[in-house]
Amino acid sequence: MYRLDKGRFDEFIRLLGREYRTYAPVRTAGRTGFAIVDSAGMIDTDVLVTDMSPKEIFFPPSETLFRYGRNGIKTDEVPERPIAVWGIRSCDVRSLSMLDRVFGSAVQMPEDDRFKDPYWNHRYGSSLLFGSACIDPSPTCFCNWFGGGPFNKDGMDVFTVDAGEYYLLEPVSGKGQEFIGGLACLAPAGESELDLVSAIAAEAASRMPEEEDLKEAGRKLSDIFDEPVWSELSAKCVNCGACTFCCPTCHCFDIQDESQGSEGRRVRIWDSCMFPIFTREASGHNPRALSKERVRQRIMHKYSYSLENYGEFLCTGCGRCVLVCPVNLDIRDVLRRLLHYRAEGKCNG
Amino acid sequence: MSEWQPRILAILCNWCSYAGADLAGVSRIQYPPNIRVVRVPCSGRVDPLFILKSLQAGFDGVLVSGCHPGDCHYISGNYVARRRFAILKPLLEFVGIEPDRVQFSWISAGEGERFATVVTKVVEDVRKLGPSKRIVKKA
Amino acid sequence: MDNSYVPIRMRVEKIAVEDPERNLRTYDLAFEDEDAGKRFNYLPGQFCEMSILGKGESPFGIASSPSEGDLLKFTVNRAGSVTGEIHYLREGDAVGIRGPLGNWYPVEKLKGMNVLIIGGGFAFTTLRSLLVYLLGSRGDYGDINVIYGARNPDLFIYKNEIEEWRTREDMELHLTIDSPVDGWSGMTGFVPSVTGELAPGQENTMAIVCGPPIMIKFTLPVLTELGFPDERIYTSLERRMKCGIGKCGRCNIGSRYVCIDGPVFSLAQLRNIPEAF
Amino acid sequence: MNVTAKLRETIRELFSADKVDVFLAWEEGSLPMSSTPLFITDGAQADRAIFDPRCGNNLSVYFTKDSRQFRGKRVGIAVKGCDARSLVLNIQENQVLRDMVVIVGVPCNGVIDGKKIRRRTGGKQVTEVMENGDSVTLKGPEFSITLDRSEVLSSSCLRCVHPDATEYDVFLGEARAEVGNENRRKALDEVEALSSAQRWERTRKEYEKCIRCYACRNVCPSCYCSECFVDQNDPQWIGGTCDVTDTVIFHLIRNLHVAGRCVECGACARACPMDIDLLLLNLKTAEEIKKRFGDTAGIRIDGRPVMAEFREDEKQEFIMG
Repeated sequence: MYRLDKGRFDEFIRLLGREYRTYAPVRTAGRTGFAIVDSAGMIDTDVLVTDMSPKEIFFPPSETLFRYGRNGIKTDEVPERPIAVWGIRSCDVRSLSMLDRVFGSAVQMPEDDRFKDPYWNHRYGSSLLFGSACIDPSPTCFCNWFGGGPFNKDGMDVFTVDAGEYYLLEPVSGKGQEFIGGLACLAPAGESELDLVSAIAAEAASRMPEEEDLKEAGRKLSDIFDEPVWSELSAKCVNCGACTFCCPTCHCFDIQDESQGSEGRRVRIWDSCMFPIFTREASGHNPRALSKERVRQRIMHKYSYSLENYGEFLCTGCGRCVLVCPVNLDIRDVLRRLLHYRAEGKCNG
Repeated sequence: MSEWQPRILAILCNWCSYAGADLAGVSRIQYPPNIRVVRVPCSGRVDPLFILKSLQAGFDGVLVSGCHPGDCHYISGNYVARRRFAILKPLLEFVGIEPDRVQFSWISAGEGERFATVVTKVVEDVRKLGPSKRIVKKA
Repeated sequence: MDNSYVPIRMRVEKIAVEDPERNLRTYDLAFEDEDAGKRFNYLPGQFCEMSILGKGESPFGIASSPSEGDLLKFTVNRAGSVTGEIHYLREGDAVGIRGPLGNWYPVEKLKGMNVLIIGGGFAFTTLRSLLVYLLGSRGDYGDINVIYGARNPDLFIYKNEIEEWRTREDMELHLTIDSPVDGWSGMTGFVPSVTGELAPGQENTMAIVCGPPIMIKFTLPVLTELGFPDERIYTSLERRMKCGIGKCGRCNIGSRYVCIDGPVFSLAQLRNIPEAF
Repeated sequence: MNVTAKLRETIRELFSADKVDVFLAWEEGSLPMSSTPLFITDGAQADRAIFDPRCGNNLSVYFTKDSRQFRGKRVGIAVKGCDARSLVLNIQENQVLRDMVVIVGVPCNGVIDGKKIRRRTGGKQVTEVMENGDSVTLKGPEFSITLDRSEVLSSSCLRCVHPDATEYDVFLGEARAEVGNENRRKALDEVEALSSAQRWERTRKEYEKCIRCYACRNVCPSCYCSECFVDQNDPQWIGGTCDVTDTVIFHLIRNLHVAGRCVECGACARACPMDIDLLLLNLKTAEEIKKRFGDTAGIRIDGRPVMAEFREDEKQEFIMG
């Protein structure tokens, strides 16, 4: 553990900026999201769950796959400096690890280069993540359902705790150790500082909600695939994409061409399984034409299919979708309802 | 480099304004060569989307012209269009698109002279504004 | 690192119009870059994303067989904006493809077995690939039976080849159309019922089915009734696709992605997927 | 009896008299100061219904969305002033049959925008919200803030001129007619004082935030095209990226599509996860329509919506002379 006095935080951020494009939570007009910072003053150090998730750093809402024109096809230059992120929460770090399961390669064929997404890999592969402990979890936090927690360090390079007057930094990966190892603005942490961290951690843990038993979730959900409960649950959903766009693990996308004359670019843009045209074929046939089918797809994808394909849930319990849903279709309630569906005795089996 | 010339898209109705443009042509009435014409069946066919899309694609101005009130080939197309334009214009002004970039007129099949005057006026208005920058999409 | 989103440049070598309404056209494409062609190794059943820069991409099953040479064959039905644009292509034009994508028909397992190929309409593309592939090393397989249905005689694709297949002695071809038409000498009736009537034996036989969803849906139970075990029935499915490499999220049926886990599935696999039919 | 109690009573009566198959109301939501739509199919569930300033959702949206789940059913619906106007518009546009709905008006003094609360607390944990006349107190484990009610009300409510239903079968109280509201002019004046270049700068900054999630469109009861123009791909009218020219065009055209049909319920702005001030354009268009054509969306139940009508002698000073 190292201690970084807040008086030297700006120096630290500037040092980081020499080697990395540094992203951190920034507040603009009341909204928070991750943006490139070059000084500590730009960073919103208080925000817990940013409005926009950090997936936008690694998988932007729209990005150019390549440009085309009379001279053929060209991909954009990859920026030299790798990405560092300061102030990313435990749940969000885990969400990036999950996305890496999708984009990094194909689980079925991990060695096959064809399934490695170059755009994701060049950003995420060389990134340095400074995760922040959550001192003050919010009532919409439920990361503990998925094996996370306010002090979970999975996927981080350096774990950081805001201890009031200073930050405590703990290297988690070799890459993290390498970066902070020799920094002059850091000092080794002492006993009292470590005790403080334990106290903060205990307090944060006490704020977490009761855990939901998700051990059998994948199977339970598959079992009720054809039950009417999906229609009941989806009745109030208006099929907007707010939940999927704010979700740190939703990654569905569309590919479109944008031309001006003979020049143009092929772009990848966020898409959503909530939209009917997402799956509609040119013939007009749509395998997920009904709202019920789309809501079911979102839930099954996150809590059942992902288990089969990646061995983990595609949800970290960050609570963003709970906050943004315009009809308050709270995913925690949805899950509880579904997982206890059989227990309620509404269907036989 | 030669002096900047405004590029104007003229969306003309088939029955009056397009014929008016035609008359200006066959009568050899001079008007600035800055317009590109798109012919539509009726000014009522003009979706504000066409106008915004033209500006986005880099046209410096858009002129929409139809039959005079009462003369619409489809009886009321231009009346409906008029309501649409009546709210489009203040809305564009409100969001900061220079009002002179989007103009409307009524030109009949017999008004070749008037067509030339209108085009000249639009080109001059847009020339004063300079190249369009605000809603133009960059590649 | 390879970039699977960037298409390979191809040249349209030959275009064949397949139907009188000119909605179905078959394109033979040649690799512009010889190396790219050498690296492109595929088997019957796989597909490609065909790319028209400025319009977008659409997935098409590969209709040629790797045993035929270097050209890739695709049959395109005009349906949406990309396919509409493909229909404007002329011989000599450039087009992009990404692939080969997806899995393939179980050609290894077919060795030494009888093969029953059942197809419908313009979905016969990858079945053509398979048939040509099998005929290319005919000695490796047992009896080859083909049932091919179309709405009317005009809508069969690869008509020249059909003539040739008809006259071959080392395979059986049964053509059927939905309802009687003057001058039609083949069978009449929908593919599922024709399959039932012909009642091909299931012994040591693998059934490969590809066609419109409704045809597949009704043919599979017929095969089951004829005694085909689920492990010896294969079918190829279709979904809207974009990336083709299991990322973009739209082509899944249950937990399986049609683009990487499919498009070819055995009925045994499909039985475990809730929304397969 | 408070409004919630009256609402529950009314719902029970409607079911016991067999007047409705389903009743649309609100119930307690899962977050502090939130509510969620409630579809009641049995009078016994009436006690779940609530009405208070949390009840922002415009329930008329459920008549027009693609599932059309209530087609053929007799539907009772609780409506605020704006929601009632949406319903009137839907009836005017033949999306809803008047005979098939029982409209229950509730007296509305404005609804609270949860996002405004979150902005004021910096996203901190709010466990309790208390209303006291014109002030609202937000409490969390380590803080308590008291705000003027106007600071947390939905922007649409601050500019509202029709707080109560104009068309109803039952009204739970005394329905007020149109009220004056100078906030409308003020909001427009603020922009109109700017130069053209400043206005564009403002527009650009606002619409750069758009992430194209279409929450605004999907919560809008007036947006019910079976295929939205942004989703058309042959031709594709506008690009799908977050390029600001595309997002501005999307919002301008959406605004024009709902011109004379937008009841300014504020659902779009409350739903926007990026906090874009979507209502300002709608306000501008509504005022322009009122000024020119003397009409307000969702007030007339007969005839056609204002933008499908015309008068021959309309003012046309914007047409070149």
